[in-house]
Amino acid sequence: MKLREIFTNGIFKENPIFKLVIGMCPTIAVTTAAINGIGMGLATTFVLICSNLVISLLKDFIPSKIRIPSYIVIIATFVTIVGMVMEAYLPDLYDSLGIFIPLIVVNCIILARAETFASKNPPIPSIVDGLGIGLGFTLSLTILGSIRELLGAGTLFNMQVMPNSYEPALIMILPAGAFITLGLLTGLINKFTTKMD
Amino acid sequence: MEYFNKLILLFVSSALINNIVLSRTIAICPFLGVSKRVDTSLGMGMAVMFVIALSSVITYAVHYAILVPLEIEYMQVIAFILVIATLVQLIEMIIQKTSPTLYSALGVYLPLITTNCAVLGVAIMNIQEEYDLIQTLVNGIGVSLGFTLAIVLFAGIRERLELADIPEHLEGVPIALITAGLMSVAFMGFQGLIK
Amino acid sequence: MVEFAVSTFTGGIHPPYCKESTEKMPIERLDPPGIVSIPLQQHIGTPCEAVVDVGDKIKKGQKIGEAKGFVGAPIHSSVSGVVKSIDKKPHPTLGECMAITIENDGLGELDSSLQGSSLDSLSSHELIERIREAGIVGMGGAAFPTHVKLSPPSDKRIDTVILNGAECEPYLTADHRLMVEYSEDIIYGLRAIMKILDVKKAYVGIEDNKPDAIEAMKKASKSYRNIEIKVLRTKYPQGAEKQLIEVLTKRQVPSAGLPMDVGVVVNNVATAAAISWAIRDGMPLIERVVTVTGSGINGPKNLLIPIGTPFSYIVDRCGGAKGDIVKVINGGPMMGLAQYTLDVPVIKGTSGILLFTSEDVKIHKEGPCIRCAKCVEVCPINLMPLMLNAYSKNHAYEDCGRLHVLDCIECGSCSYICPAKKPLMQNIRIAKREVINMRKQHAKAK
Amino acid sequence: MNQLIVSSSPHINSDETIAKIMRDVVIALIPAGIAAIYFFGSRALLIIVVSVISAVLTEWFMQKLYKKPITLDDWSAVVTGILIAYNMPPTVPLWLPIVGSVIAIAIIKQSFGGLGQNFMNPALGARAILLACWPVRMTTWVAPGPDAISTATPLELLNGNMQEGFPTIWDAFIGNIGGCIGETSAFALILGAIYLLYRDVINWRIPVSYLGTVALFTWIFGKDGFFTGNGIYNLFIGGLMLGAFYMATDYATSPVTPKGQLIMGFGCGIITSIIRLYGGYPDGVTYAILIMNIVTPLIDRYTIPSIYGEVERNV
Amino acid sequence: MIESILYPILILSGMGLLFGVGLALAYKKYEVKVDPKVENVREVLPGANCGACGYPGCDGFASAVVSGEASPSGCPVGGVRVTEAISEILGVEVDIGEELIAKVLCQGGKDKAKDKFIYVGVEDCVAASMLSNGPKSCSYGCLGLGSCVEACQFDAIHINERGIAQVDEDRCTACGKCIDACPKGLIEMVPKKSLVHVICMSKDRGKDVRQYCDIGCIACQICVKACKFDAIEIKNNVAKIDYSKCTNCMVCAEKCPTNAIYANFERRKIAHIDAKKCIGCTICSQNCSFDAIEGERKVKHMVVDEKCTGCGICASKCPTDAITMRDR
Repeated sequence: MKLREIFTNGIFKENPIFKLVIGMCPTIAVTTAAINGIGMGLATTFVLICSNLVISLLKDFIPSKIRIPSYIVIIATFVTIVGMVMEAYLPDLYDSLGIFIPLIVVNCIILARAETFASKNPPIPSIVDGLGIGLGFTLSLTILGSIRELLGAGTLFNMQVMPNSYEPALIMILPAGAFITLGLLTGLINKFTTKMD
Repeated sequence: MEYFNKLILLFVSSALINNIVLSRTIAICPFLGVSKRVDTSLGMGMAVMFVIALSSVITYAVHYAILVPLEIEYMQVIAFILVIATLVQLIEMIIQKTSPTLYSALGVYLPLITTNCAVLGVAIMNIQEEYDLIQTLVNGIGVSLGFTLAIVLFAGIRERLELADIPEHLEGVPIALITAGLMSVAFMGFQGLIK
Repeated sequence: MVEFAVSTFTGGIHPPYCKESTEKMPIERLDPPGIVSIPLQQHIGTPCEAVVDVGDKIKKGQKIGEAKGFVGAPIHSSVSGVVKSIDKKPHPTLGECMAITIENDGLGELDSSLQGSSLDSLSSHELIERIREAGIVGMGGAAFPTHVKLSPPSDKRIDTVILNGAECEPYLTADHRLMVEYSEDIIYGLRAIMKILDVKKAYVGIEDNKPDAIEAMKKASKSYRNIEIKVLRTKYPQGAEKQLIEVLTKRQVPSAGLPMDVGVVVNNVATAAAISWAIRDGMPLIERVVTVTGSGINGPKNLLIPIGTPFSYIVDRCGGAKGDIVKVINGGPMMGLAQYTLDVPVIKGTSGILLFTSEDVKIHKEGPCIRCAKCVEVCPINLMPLMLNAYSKNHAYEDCGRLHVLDCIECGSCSYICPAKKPLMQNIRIAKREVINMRKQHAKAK
Repeated sequence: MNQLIVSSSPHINSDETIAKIMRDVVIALIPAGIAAIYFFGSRALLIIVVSVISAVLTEWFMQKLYKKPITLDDWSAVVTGILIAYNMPPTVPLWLPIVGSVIAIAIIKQSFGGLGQNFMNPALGARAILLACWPVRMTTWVAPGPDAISTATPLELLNGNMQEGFPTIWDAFIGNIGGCIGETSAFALILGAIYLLYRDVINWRIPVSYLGTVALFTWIFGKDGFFTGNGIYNLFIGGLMLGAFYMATDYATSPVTPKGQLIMGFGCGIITSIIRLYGGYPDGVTYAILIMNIVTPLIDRYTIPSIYGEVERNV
Repeated sequence: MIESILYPILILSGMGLLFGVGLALAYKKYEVKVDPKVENVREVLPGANCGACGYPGCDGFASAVVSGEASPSGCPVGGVRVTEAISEILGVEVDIGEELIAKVLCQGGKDKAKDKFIYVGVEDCVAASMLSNGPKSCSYGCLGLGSCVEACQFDAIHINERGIAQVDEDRCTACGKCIDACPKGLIEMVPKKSLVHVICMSKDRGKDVRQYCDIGCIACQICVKACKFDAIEIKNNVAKIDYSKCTNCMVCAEKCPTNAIYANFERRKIAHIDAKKCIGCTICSQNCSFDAIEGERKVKHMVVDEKCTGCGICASKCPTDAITMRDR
């Protein structure tokens, strides 16, 4: 597979949210605003790229019986680094993402890519795969975050967009709103993509 | 007595009001994945309960016995996930050996408990909220009961949805998410039970 | 008549009974047609073997088909004449079946070997033999051989005999008229059954919409203190065996069990009448009372019809068809079978012939199940018809089995009541068939 | 003779239809509507009309969208529309019932396959969502009468540790109190319920067990200690009557087994009472029914009645 | 400074070592032996979990194959490729059977066969067949209500515009689900390469068949006489082709008076003699049942195109391999 293909594959064909439906917890939880979506997405992308690289490099040295714990330790290391960096430079974002920063460790996307891609491919494609999947994830999170922010607060990236007379629908920034919006969005995308096939 | 009341409130809060799935939106993956049949989801719930109860206690010990004295709290995530991963693998081996039926019912999802955010999430929350050991245990059981409740109710609804003619493009994940959303709406009713 | 009906069973429905047009019509004897065609199989099981050949000259009442095995009843000619053919013919319940076609010579000569007798002069063993030889079967519909019913295995203690005069099916009045006009014969037959089974207690259950039948039966049974005429509340399916037993004896037949498991044997009133004729006159079962009615018939009647008479002949003799016939039913509207041709003959289990015009047959559009649970409420067996229907449609037959689909008595109450007009009964029938097949295969695999 | 029709027995059907059932529900809801107009004026009528029209239009649109047969003639969208209106305070702007109807029909009902296949009561689900979206709009009450003076509902009064200012039980019974437009008049609702019971559209199990549980529970756990609560008073206030007779009994979202229906009523009663006594919302009827809607599939699963003759065999 | 690096490393490696040893011990104690062959077989299976093999999913089939319960060719979905792969793993040589395909053996559509009544009820063949054998006057005919369509997981069977089920040959995997679904038993597995089929299952007598259907087998024996290879016999009033003897000559289909025998004439072959290789031995012309090869001894033979039926006997008999069977 060409690198370009690997890259676009992560964004469209194997979009982790809309196509593979994994990594749901942060998707539902942190997308109350578009900026949170981007922050979470980029943090995950960073971890994904690094862990994919390391695992791809180490794949021949890790015995298959203990590969899962090993992967997780590797992932956890990078998550800790991301957490520290964010806390230092982006304290507001760090606070609003809260417990979901450490929980990146157990985001199925990262482990899934490690298992299905990085452990079978050389480092360069693994990095590209991490980038593609990560950006696909970020994109989905941002879209979801934008919709929820727009309807739930009337703003987009904290700027007032909706007219002042608009009364924000608070449910959109509650978990229930996230579930329903994501469900409808996935349904819409399903309809769209099946038509294309 | 007051302490006991506090424990009860903590339990109600972690099981219903701040339901881990429907309100805190943690552990969505197994919630969506293992909820096709009531029986399996019940088994999954039990497995999670077992793992969470055990891991909360062990991570509690690891935190206060190793990380704090050595002043390396920043190692929390790595240390906890290591403990949890080991624990789950151990349980998996034991179940596979002792109860093949349970193993085949839960199938691929046993290793997935490792990546069940609830387990790590509860461990970290316990430390953040500065619970003592008993509170840790109560919280762990409350959370996992809440998880089991949510997933079993969800599975009940999904079994019924199997017989419904849902619009084609909403079948599967989309309708499951909408269902979860509506469940979350209903669970809002528990809000404010503890003032 | 001031008498309160006994308490009723749970579930059930109240369809419009539509019995007015025939309940006052006395039973008329139908003159035999020129040609009768008598199927060699009258009930589920192995067909009879023909004991006559094409060209044979036979007499009325002569045995023309011999049963194979114990669970079978012989078949007799209902006319005198010549055997024209033995071949496949349409059959009202089996679709197609081998049948003996006889050309009636119009003489009505009786077989000379038929000898009358009396109840007192025959032993119970001889009685059973006589019933078997007369080819008597249950005349309520399923046509199960009566002599088998009357020979329970020795480990079953029978203490009660029930005669079923409920006739809960709408439209049908054949049993009703029989009870009014032949009550003596019915009681005679009942006494024969009691003698055979050595039973001291007998009930006759009659729904309270037939006061004249109740009166007649009471009169006929007055001198027999161990025979009790019981008034039943009018409700469908009051005449279903299990429901009748529960109402009259407060005993519940176990799931997958038979009435004899609770010490009861149930027979239809028409069967009892046939038994009395077999004993007193030696007459085999060659004719039966049939209600011919429905909006599509000019002259609705209760007729005593020779077995093997084609429906078309009967319709002619009832003033012919009226209007645009869209449905012909063998039996009652709840459990009867729709026919695709009038060429089918009356068989031993035919209790009614209904001709429906488009006025009676409404083809409903099926709507979505709204889970109103009315089917759950009316099911006399406490099944969950809505779930069985949904599972059956999804081919989830194992779930159907788990929900006891095999206990369904196919009364059709669920389909009747359903506001969404779902074909619950049909889907349940499919599920029953598939579950039985599945279990058979399972047993074979083992 | 032309070709005959052959079909499986039974060959006759009752003349009961879905449309007739739904129409009966609409008829039963009329007295409450009249009471609403009497107490809250033409605004109530307007809300009802807007809500019904938007519900019907949404149903039509969704069925077109999903290429399903159009079944507006089954009256079910009308019922949903009326119930949504009845669950609105009289002060709401008109766009609120429209949004509510769209949510109820498009998301809660048609997404799951339409009539009979939704697991949650559309009207109540929509109400809960609106309550989460615009809590102030959904809880601004006025006293009955032409002046539209803002007031608190009796339930809010109960929760606010007030000793006085309660409407009399008679006012609560006939509906001369603040609250959603369709829920205040217990009298009108009971009138309609009697009609539904008479027409065999609903049965007694859910309403009786629901109301009984609430009365008993609120009596036992009174504010001033055990057995001091006013159970009867609790029956007539809030959305209890509307919920117990018209929404907890919703066919699609309540159990089909007799035992299950009793459990449904009991569960609703317990949750309603708990939320009323200890919860964050003044009235728990909406959430109690929604939560029991969620539990319904499991209740059905575990309360399948033992079939005829089964017990004896086990003995 | 050293401590802040040393401690984490020590702790981590200490924990890692401890858990590693623990896991290793536990592994020893709780080891479950999974035959590696099972895993290998599972790998090559399609993973559709369709159950067509009769085992609970691909996992079930894999262990059944390894334990010898199931044949390596038991996965109908995977076809030859999977069979070969499994055989390789098991180290067994299997005789790869002929590729099969499902065939609906009725062509009595709406225009050919009459209905005896109007069926009202559940749209399902099983349901309809429970009522007087279904609405079709021929009690052996296809009811066209689509029970087989629903049973097929590969979307390979459809009801055609004439109301008869039809198999899409490209999609059919010969899993056999439709065979079980058809209440009339009208679907059979036939060799994929066979081009001639008797498309009727009616066991009625010819007289009755004529009454019910314009295109049914009336057991007239014409095909039996026409077949030069003894490949057809009449059994239970219906012609039956022995596919092991059939040469796809299609003569029976030409002769059949009711068109109950169908042949794909478009794919009929024709013999071609390579003039360079032909030695004029006349073996071919002697063996040809249709007088389709002309030529004297020692003279190059010629195929009479109009007479050749493409049966291929000549090609199999030619000692110099001069004859090839070609598409027309």
